[in-house]
Amino acid sequence: MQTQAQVVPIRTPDATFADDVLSVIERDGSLRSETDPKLPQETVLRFYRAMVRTRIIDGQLERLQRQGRIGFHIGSLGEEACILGSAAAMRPNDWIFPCYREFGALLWRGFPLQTYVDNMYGNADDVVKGRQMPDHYTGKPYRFGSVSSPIGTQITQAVGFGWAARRKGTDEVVSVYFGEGATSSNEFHTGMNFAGVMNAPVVFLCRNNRWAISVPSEKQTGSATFAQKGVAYGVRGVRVDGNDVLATYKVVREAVERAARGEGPTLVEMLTYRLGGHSTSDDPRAYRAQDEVEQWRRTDPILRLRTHLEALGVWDESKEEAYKQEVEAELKACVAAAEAKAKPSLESMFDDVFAELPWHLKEQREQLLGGPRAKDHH
Amino acid sequence: MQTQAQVVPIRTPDATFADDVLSVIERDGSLRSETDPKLPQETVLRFYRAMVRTRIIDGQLERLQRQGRIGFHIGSLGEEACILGSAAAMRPNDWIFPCYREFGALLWRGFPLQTYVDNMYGNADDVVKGRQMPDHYTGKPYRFGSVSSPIGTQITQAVGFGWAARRKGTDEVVSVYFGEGATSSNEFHTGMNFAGVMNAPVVFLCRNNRWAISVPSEKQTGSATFAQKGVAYGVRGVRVDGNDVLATYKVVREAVERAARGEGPTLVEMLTYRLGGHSTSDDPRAYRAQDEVEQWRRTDPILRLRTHLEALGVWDESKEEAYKQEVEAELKACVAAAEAKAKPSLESMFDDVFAELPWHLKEQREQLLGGPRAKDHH
Amino acid sequence: MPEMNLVQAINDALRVEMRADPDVVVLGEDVGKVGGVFRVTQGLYDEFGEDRVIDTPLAEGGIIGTAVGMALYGMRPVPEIQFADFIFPAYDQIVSEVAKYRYRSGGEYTCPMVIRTPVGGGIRGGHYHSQSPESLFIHNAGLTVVCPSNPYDAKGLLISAIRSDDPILFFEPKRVYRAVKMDVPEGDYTLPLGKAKVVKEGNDVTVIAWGAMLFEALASAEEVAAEGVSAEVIDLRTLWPVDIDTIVESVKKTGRVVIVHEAPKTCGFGGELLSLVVEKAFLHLEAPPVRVTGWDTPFPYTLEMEYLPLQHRITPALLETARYVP
Amino acid sequence: MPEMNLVQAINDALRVEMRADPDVVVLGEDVGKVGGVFRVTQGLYDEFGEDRVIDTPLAEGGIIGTAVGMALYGMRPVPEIQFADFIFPAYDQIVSEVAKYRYRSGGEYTCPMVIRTPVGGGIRGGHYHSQSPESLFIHNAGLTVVCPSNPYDAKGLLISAIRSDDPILFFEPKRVYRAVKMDVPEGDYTLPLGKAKVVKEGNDVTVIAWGAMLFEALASAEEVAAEGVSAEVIDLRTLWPVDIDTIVESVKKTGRVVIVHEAPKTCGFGGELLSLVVEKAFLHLEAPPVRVTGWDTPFPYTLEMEYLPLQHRITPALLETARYVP
Ligand SMILES: Cc1ncc(C[n+]2csc(CCOP(=O)(O)OP(=O)(O)O)c2C)c(N)n1
Ligand SMILES: Cc1ncc(C[n+]2csc(CCOP(=O)(O)OP(=O)(O)O)c2C)c(N)n1
Ligand SMILES: [Mg+2]
Ligand SMILES: [Mg+2]
Repeated sequence: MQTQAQVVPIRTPDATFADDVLSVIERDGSLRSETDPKLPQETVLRFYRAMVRTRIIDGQLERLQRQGRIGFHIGSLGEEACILGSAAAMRPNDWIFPCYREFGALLWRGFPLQTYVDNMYGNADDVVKGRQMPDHYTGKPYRFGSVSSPIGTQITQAVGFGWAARRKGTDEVVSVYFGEGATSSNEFHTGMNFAGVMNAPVVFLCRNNRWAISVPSEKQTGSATFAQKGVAYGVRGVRVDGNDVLATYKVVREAVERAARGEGPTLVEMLTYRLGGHSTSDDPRAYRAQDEVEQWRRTDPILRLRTHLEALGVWDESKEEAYKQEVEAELKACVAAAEAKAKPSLESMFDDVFAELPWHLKEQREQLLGGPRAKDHH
Repeated sequence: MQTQAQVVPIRTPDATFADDVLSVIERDGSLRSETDPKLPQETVLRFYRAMVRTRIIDGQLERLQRQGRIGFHIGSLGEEACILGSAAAMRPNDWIFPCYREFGALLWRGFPLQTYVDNMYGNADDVVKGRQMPDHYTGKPYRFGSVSSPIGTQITQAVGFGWAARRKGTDEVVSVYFGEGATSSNEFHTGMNFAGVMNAPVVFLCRNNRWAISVPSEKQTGSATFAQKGVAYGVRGVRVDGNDVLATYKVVREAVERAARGEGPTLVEMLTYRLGGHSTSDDPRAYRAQDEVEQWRRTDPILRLRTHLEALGVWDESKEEAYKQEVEAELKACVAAAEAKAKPSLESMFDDVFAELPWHLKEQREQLLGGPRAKDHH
Repeated sequence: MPEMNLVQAINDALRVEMRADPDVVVLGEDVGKVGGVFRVTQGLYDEFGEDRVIDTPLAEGGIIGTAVGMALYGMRPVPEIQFADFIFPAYDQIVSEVAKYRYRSGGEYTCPMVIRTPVGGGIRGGHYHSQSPESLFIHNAGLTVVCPSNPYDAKGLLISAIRSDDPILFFEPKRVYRAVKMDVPEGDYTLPLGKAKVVKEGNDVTVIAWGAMLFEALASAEEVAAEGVSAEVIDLRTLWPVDIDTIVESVKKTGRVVIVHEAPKTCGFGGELLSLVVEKAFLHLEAPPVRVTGWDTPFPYTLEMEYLPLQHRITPALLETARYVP
Repeated sequence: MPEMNLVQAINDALRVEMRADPDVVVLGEDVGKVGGVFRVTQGLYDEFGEDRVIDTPLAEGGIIGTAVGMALYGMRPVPEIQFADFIFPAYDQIVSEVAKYRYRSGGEYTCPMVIRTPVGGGIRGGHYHSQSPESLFIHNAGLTVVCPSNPYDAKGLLISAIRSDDPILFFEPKRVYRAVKMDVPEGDYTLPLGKAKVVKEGNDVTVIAWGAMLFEALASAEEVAAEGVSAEVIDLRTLWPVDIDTIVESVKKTGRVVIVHEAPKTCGFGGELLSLVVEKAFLHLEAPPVRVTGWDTPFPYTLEMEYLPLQHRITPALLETARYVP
């Protein structure tokens, strides 16, 4: 395909982001005062710890998958700033509709780590009763949606949800995550269009991590940026340095406040990079140059924030080490507990298909319970 | 819905179109020399006659439907300029993928009127063998697509078709028609996006006739124009006065030539107005003000071109009358012939489902042929 | 009691529920000022405003997707799809999301909604205004599928459907829209989902039908009565979960069954019904169950009356089945 | 003859046809440099270039819609849908357009394409990486549906499919992808579409299966042989139009039939097969035909082996059916 002429390449990581891409944390750890959201130090430390915790969990889950102890994991290596910064920008009464890479946001919302690990094991305590793959959690009590694999379906749902929240007289705002690949989906188009027409209180959070599995963002669309797609819908579009947690916080917070005031939806393109594989099933060396990855490592969002915190003198290696050990111990305990738990019951297979069990599922349940058991081979 | 704040209203017909909307024919019939495509007079007369012919056929088919002689018609009253101008801009080796309102383009391509009328009757000579509703024709020998009811599906198809044409080494261009309502469809999004990435030689012809059945264009999208939707895909977007056949010709022709040169797709928003009902099944008085219709009648594309031709002295009332009688006679003969023709054969029901008749359709054909006939009630 | 046709009865059901429950909203293409292309939502826009009777952009996926969001938040959306033939842009939302929401969220989120849409042929609609896609939804676990044949049932079933906590496809036989009038109670009443109705009792053969074909089945039942064959006619009303007891009871009595539907035969709902009958009443069967259905072709225009399984095709099937001797 | 697994055999078929016919192009998500998430298209990008092995944007509707355009122009697109569970955004294009193009255009336009997609469970995929949606396609007139169970069949059938003038859904049982190896001829050979294969002859009961379940059926057939029951195992290979002769012949011999599939029971293809058997061989049936299928729930994760109709469920069904006495 002769795409070269048409496609304006998305900025390469080495070029400084242009002025329209908001950033806060400079390379030396100082903050740009024009854009700094000026958060209390303890809040920034909370962001940092949450990002580190997310990364540690990611690493450990990947290990567990390699060891065959869990079936799958889809992580957020390199995307912690945009995930945590945007989650933190949501007010307590706001809602988050996830894609699949935002367990960090789920935990930020107070979802117990044990419950998350139970989901990785699909055991009897898994909130979704072992019915979906790992990382397909649901968190309604935490005002958090339900992960589904089909790309984009959550986007229109978030729009209807936000519209309903406003109709019910609340000022609740809904944020919805998706990757840059998902902007090609039917649902992105329809969700953006309906949001524009319905003036829905929704913040569209596009994690532009440059890759959709093996497809680079330049092959995803002919538009120069993903934010500009808002133009097609009369929806405000903004770009932010998604490896800068403070910048992400600021931009998303503004979008949330606008939406809450009835000023309509915003599409936020968060520029970041997927440092790891797409999931534990993927080996990115098959399709991308290690060079590119190395370049992006230099903009690692955790290192960047740590530079800032160390410059302030509120963080150091010994704190880092202590915190890591704390998280690892916590996780280890959760994993041990999760592994000791039973599988979901056979009966549970037939629950929740309908509100009440219809005749045919009663029959099938009896057949299953009365019949022989499968050898548990995989 | 509090849509007011968000939706930038699309220009009202009374405001002069802004500079970015190309037009040629002035109200007094003179041509703006900066934009005039400077076509031979005979060509412009051909445009005019084709537009008048289209309108006469529309009127007569509507009458036949009212009389119960045909089942349905979907017409182009008021949209003749944008349909004929854009069709005329296609070169002989180019292809046209229709929506459902472009029989004028079909006839322009040389499709016999008799065959078109046979399609209205779904008789044995109907090119689609009486299988689809009236106005769902196909015209492959005329490099014309196949009408389908589901909104938008032709758009992605045109992109793949154009891409294939280029891959085969031709410079053929594909134009694809759809209404402004169809810009909300999945297929518009995907078609535009794929065209942008594939650099496909496609001209997207959006007839913005202000209405999608009863839904006004302001409720269709939050964007200020439909042309600007190109921005989301890196696809060039242009607006043209679609009630000006010369302007439409010029803009579409340019887009065709660009595409043929490998310079990529264009989205053309053709500003027009659906003067009649959506189809013979629709009564627009139930949802729109007669005022609005009257305002638009003043910009009638046929009157506008006639003013120009009369100013030049190449057309007058007697020519008009003679031409009308010619077309009416031609049509009358076609209708009489179509009404005299047989229905498609019973056997034909099972043809063309597969390339060859499989066992189950052989069986079903025997059942039908060997069984009793339906009373022909409707 | 006022007389109503199917359009009026459905309109009335919507009005009753919208008055009773502010969380009920209608959304779809052209449902607002004009009241839908079949006028089923006529007057609702005037009474309830554009916030509860929402003209959407032209995108079925968006209609259902936003309705899902509304339902998750606790509302009771009643989306309209203009023709069942145009439901497919929303198919992913319906089968991947709507059907699975309760299950995949472990019961945390539910997705109650009633997707209303006209189905069926016989109105000169050709390929894309005539189809009956019920089996394509029934196959997906989690969906309830309803198809009333008359105004009284339609109103009672629709009110039940709107109050149900499950997502429901509500198929409206458009050929019946204005063809059948009957007394329909004013105000609020419900009919149970999942219950078929024996519309005509008989002893020799059972006919299972629904929607517009119910009337064809009834006409055939009358026709064969003249030939001494007593047919029992069942109107399924709820297609899934189907009222298996009523079917099995009838087939045990008659030993013979004819299943009628407009959709193409292959992998249509008739195959499921036939299989259920065989599975549950094999030893009672005195003749092979028979399907009288649309042919396995796209829905044709000119020849539609030869495509549909109308009285002229049901009658011989009834006679043959009733008289079948092994 | 080289040994190949299913992935390699399909890859080889694609390569053979792409070398033979420049109009054959492959398109889909991740089919290019990385060769697909299951590596089925591996190496094709390097051999044929990005013009014939096209990484598309993430939009199944666009993959099929553009493939339709290519097919209309005379090319032979072979689109890949990454998992069958993700085919639904393209469902409208497939059922409204692909299936109907030849018919609705009176034969002027044809739409030959082979839509390849992995199906089935048993690989810890949960809801959305495990489904078997065949019946949702078979119901739509105009589609041919193929599902090979082994490398040899897969290659021969895929080459036939690419040369066919009809649109074809080519379902690849992903649980078999790397599990089965066998000798596969190099170069060009075809197997006829629409022909089933009697994989094991038997006299007491017929088992109909395809894809990954074929191996479970075979294992059960062996298991019941030890108990003196002789099962005949049919691998359908082409699901639709189905090889009715092979089925009927077998059932006439055995008088008993068990149908196995992974998809949920209700409105699955099993119901159609059961109905066909009843319609064509009623008087030969000595026992009620039985379906052993996935349950009518979404596809579960942890309990997937209890969901699937594996050997442990097929064996008792075979024994009961073979030993059934009215
Ligand atoms: C409808 C659909 N098609 C394909 C897939 C397979 N798939 C899963 S993730 C993915 C890439 C998504 O990329 P992007 O949206 O950029 O998100 P990221 O993974 O980069 O966060 C694909 C193709 C899917 N889940 N759903
Ligand atoms: C998928 C789908 N949904 C709904 C319809 C019913 N429908 C037919 S035309 C139409 C309006 C189209 O409006 P627009 O795209 O503006 O084209 P126009 O009729 O104005 O030319 C609708 C809703 C359809 N044909 N297909
Ligand atoms: Mg991405
Ligand atoms: Mg319009």
